[in-house]
Amino acid sequence: MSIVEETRRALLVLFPELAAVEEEARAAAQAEAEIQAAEEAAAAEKDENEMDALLAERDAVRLDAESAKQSVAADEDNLEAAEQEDPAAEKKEKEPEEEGPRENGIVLTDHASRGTDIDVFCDPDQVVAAAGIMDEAGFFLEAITGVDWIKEDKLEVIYDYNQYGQEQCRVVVRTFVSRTEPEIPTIMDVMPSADWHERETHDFYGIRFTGHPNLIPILLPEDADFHPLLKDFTP
Amino acid sequence: MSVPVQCRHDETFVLNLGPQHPATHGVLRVKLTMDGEYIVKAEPVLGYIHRMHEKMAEDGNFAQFMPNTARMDYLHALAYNHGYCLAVERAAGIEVPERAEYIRVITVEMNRLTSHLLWWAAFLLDLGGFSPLLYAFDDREQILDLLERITGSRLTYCYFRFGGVYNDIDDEFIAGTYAFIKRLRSRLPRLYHDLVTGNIILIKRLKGIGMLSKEQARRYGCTGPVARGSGINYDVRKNEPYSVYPEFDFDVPVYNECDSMARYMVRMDEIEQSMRIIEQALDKLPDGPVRAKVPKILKPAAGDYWASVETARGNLGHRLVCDGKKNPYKLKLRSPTFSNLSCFGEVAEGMLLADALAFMGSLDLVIPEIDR
Amino acid sequence: MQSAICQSAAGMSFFSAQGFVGLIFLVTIGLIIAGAFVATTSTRLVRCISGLAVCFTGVAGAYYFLLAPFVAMMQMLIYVGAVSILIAFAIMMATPEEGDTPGKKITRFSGPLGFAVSAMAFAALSLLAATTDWQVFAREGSGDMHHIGMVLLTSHSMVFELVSIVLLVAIMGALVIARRGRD
Amino acid sequence: MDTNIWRPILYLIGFMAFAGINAAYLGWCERKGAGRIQRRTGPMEVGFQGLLQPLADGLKLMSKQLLVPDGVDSILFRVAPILAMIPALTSMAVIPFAGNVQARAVELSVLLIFALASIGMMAVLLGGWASGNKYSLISAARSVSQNLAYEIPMLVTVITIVMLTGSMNLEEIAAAQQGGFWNWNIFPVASHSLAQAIIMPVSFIIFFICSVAETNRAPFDMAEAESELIAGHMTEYGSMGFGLFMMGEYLNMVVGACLITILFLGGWDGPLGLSGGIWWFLVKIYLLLFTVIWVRWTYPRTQIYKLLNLSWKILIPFSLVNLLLTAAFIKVF
Repeated sequence: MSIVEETRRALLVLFPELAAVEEEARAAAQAEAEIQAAEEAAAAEKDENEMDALLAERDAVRLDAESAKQSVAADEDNLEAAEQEDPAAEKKEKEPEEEGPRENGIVLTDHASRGTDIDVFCDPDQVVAAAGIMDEAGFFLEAITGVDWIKEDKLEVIYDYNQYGQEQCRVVVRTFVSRTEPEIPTIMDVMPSADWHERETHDFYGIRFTGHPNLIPILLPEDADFHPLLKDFTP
Repeated sequence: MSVPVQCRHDETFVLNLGPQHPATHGVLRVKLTMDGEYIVKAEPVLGYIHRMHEKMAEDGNFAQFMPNTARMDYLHALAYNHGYCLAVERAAGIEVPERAEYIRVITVEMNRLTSHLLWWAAFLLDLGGFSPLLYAFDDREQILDLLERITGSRLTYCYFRFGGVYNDIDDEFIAGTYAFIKRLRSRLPRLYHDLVTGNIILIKRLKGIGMLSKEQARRYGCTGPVARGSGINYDVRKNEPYSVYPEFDFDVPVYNECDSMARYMVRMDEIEQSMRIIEQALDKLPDGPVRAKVPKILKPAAGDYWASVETARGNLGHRLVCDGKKNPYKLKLRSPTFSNLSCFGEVAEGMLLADALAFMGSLDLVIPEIDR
Repeated sequence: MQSAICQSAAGMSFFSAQGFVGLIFLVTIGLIIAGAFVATTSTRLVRCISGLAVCFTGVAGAYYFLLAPFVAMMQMLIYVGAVSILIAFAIMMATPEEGDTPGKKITRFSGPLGFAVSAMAFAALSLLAATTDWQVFAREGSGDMHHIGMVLLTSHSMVFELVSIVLLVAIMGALVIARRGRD
Repeated sequence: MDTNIWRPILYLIGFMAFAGINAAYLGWCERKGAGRIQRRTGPMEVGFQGLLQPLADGLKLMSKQLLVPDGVDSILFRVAPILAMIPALTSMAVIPFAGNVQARAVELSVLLIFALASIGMMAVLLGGWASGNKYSLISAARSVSQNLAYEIPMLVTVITIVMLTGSMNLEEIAAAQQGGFWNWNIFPVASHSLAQAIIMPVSFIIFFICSVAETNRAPFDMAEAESELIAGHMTEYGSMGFGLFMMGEYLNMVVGACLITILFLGGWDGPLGLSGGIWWFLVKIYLLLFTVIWVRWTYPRTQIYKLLNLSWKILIPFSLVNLLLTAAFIKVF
C-alpha cells in the first residue's frame, strides 16, 4: 500500500461517514478479491500467513466501520464523494478546484500538476485531530497559512504536512473560519513547530489560535494591530 | 557535554543577543535568560527585517514578483528564483525546454556552492577563526564572477524566467566552471579539511554540541542540512524530484550524530555533491532553446498549487493560490530557516553562550529569509 | 636606600635623589590611606575592591621600604592579584539585590560603639608605636627570599604548616560553596 | 646627583615611546601578517605598503572624543584603560634587553613582573564591570577566572627555572644561559642533566600556552571573543580608551615574549655561540610575537569551560609534576 493511500485511510478517521461508505465499497470489492486471493494462496503457501494477517486486519476495520455506520447515516453527497475516491480511479482523476466553499472530505490530487497529494477539508475544530493523525504518521508541519476569500466572507486556514519518506506525500488540511470572528484551536501541543507558524498567520490574517500561549506578533512590530494580508487592508 | 543547569531564579539575567550582534548574521534578536554563562531560556525575536513579500506578490502580476524572490535568501537566490518559477509554471502548465532545465540546475548548484562556502566562512567566524573566511571568499568570488557573466548580477539574481532562463550560457562559462570545479576539488581536502575540519579546537567545539534529535527535528519541521545532520534522509531533490535532478547521480549526505559537527559535515559533503551535479550537467548539456514561448501576461487557472525546491538551507515551498486573474491571489512562502530556527529555544536551553552560538551558526541562518 | 629614608625623614631638599625617594614614600603612605578610605566609605562594591587593591599596593610599597622586597612582591601578587580578584568573584556570585538589605541592624549605639572601638585600637597602636624601640636599620638580608625560605622551613616551620592548614580549610570551604546547588 | 634615578626615568620615557610605536607597528605587522596568511595584501593605502597606516589610525583614535556612556561607573571606566597600560609599561623597566641594557636592576624581577601582571588583570575586571554592559560583565568574569587559572601553572613553571638558576633576577637567569642554544633553558643539555633537558621543553610549552592565555590572545581570547561578547570589556570604549587597551594588549604580548626569551631562550645570547647582543633579543621576541600572531590567525577560538579545563586538568598537573621532577633532578644529579 502506498504511503498516500495509507495516509488517506488514517485521515478517514476524521470523517466517519466517508469512512463507513468507503468501507462498504471496499468490503464488496475485497470479498471478490478474497476468492481470488484464496486461490492464489493455495498456489503459494508462504503467502498464506501474510494473507491471514491481512484478513484479520480487514475484519477489524470493518467492525469499526460498521459501528460508525450505525451511529451516523450516510447521506447522498458523501456517497458521491466516496465514489470519486474509488481506489482504482483515484490516480487518474484530477480534481477540479471548486469555487467557494467545499464539502468536508478527502480529495486526492495529482502531485505533478498540484504539488500536493492529499487535500483534506475539515471543520475548524478537527484540525487538532488532523494534526494528531499526521504526527502519528510521522509527518512534519511545513507551513500554516491563510487565504482571505473576501467575496465569500471567509478565511481559509491551510496546514501543509509533509514527510521524510522516499515516497512523496504532501497533505493539505484546510478549513474555513468566519472573517469577522476568526478563531481556530491551536495545534501547538501536537506540533511544536506550529508555534511560530500560527503566530505568523495571526500576524497576517488576525486569525486567533485559541489555546496558543504566546500569540504575540512575530514578524510584525510588537504593537501591530493590523493584518496586512487581509484583502481589505490599507496601509 | 554541558553541566546540568541549576536554575536559581534570583540570579538570572536577561541578555539581548542582537538585533545587532556579530554572531546573528543580520538582525536576529535572541532574548536569552542567563544564569552566568548558561542559558536558562532562549527566545528568538524575529521580524526586524520583515518586508511583507507575500503582500507584494499579490500586488503585481506574476512576472513582477520575480526580482523579489532573490531578496529573501540572498545567499541562494537562484533557488528562490527556481521555486517561484516552478510554482508558476505548475499553475500555468508551462513546459520548460530541456537545455533551460540543465542551465537552471547548473546555476542553482553553483549558487548552492557559494551559499555553503559563505556559511562555512561565517561559521568559522562565529567560532573565532577569521582566516577561513577569506579562503572561502576567494573561491566564492570565482563562482560569482562566472554567474555574473551569464546572469548579470552577483547576489540578487533575477535570472530565471517562466519557461526557461534569461540568457544562454556560453563556452567560456562552461570552461570556467570546469576549471573552477577542478580548483575547488584540489583546495577542498587540503585547505578546508586539513586546516579546519581536522582541527582539534573545532572538533572539541562542535562534537556533542547542539544535539537535535531526529524526533525533535521532525516535530520542528526541520529540513535541509539541519535535518540531514540529525539522521533524516530527506532532500527535496531526491524525495520529490523536480527539474532534471533525477537524471543526475548524486548522494544525499546523512549523518546520525545529531550534533553541530554532523551538520557541518553534511554541508561539507554537499559541496562535493553539488560539484558532481554540475559536472554531470555540463557533460550532458543538450542543445536547444533556453526559453519556451510564454505569454507576457499569465493567467493561470484558478486553484492552488505547491512547489518545493531544495535550497542550501532546506525545503523551500511556494504555495500559489490563483483565481484566474493576472496576479497571484495569494503567495505563501515556506522558508526553511523559519522552521529550522524554531527549534533553537528548546535546544539552546541549558547550553553555554558560546556553544549556543556555535549551534546557531550550524543552523545556517539567513535572516531576510526568515523574516521575508 | 636606608640612608635615603632617614635623610628624607630628616627633611632634606625635595629635589635631591633622597627627596625623590621621600616623595615616593609619602605617595605610598597616601595610597594606603586613600585606598583604605575608599574601601571603607564607598557604596559601590567594585569601588571598595578597587580601594582595597590600592591599599594593598600601598602596603606593598611600605614593605619595600622596610627592605622586604620579596614580601612586597608577594603582597602585590597575592593580595592585589588574587585576593582582591577573589573578593570580586565572591561578589559576582553573591545575590545582586545587595542594595536592599544592607545594615538594617544599625542602632543608635552603633556609631558611638564603632567610634570607641576604633579609638581604642588607634590608641593602642599609637602607644605601641611610641614606646617601641625602633631599629632604624633593619638587619641586612632579613627580608630577602633566601632568608625567608630558611626561616619558614626551620625556626618557623610550625607557622608554615599551620598556614597550609588554613589554606586547606579555605579550599574545602570554597568547594563546599561552589558545589552547592550543583548536585 | 647619581644616575640611579635618571636612568629609570629616561628608560621609562623610552619605553613609553617604544610602547606607542610598538603597539602601532606590531599592529601593522599583525595586519600584514594576517593579510599574508589570508592571501591578501593587508593595509596598502597610506604610505608605502601602508606603513603610515598606524599613524593614521593613531591620529584618528586620539582625535576622537572620549565617550563616557550613561550608566557607567565613570571613575573606574576612565581608570581601567590606564590600568591596562601602566603595569605592562612598568614591567618593561626590569627586563634586561642585553648585558647591561636594563632600566633598573631588581633582585626579584621575575616576581615583580608577575606582580604587575596581576594588576593588569584588574584592568579587564574594572573595565568590564564599570561599562555596565552585560557582555562586558561576562567578559570580566571570564577574564578573571581565566587569569586565575593560568597564573598557577605559569608561576609553577617559573619556579622550576628559578630552582635551576637559583635566582629570581632576570639578568642572572639570562646570564646563566650564555654560550649557545645547548645552554638555554628550553633544552639545557650542556648546563643541566639530560633528564632535565627532556622535561624542560614541556615547561616551555606550558609557559607559552599560559602566556598566550594571560595576554588574552586567540585562541584563548575569551575576554574579547568578538563573536560571542562583541568585544567584551572593550565594547563601550572608543577613542584612546580603546587605544590604550590595544596598546596594553600589545605591550603585554611583548612583555610575555621577553619573559619567554629570558627564561627559556637564553635572553640576548646568540645561538650557536655567536656573540650575543640586544639584536638577538629583539629577533627572539619578534619571532615569538610572530608565532602568537600566526596562531591567532590560524585557529578558531576555544570555549571558556574547555579553556579552564585545559588549565586545571592538564597544565596544572603537568607543571606540578614538572616541578617535582626538577626538584628531584637537582637533588639527585
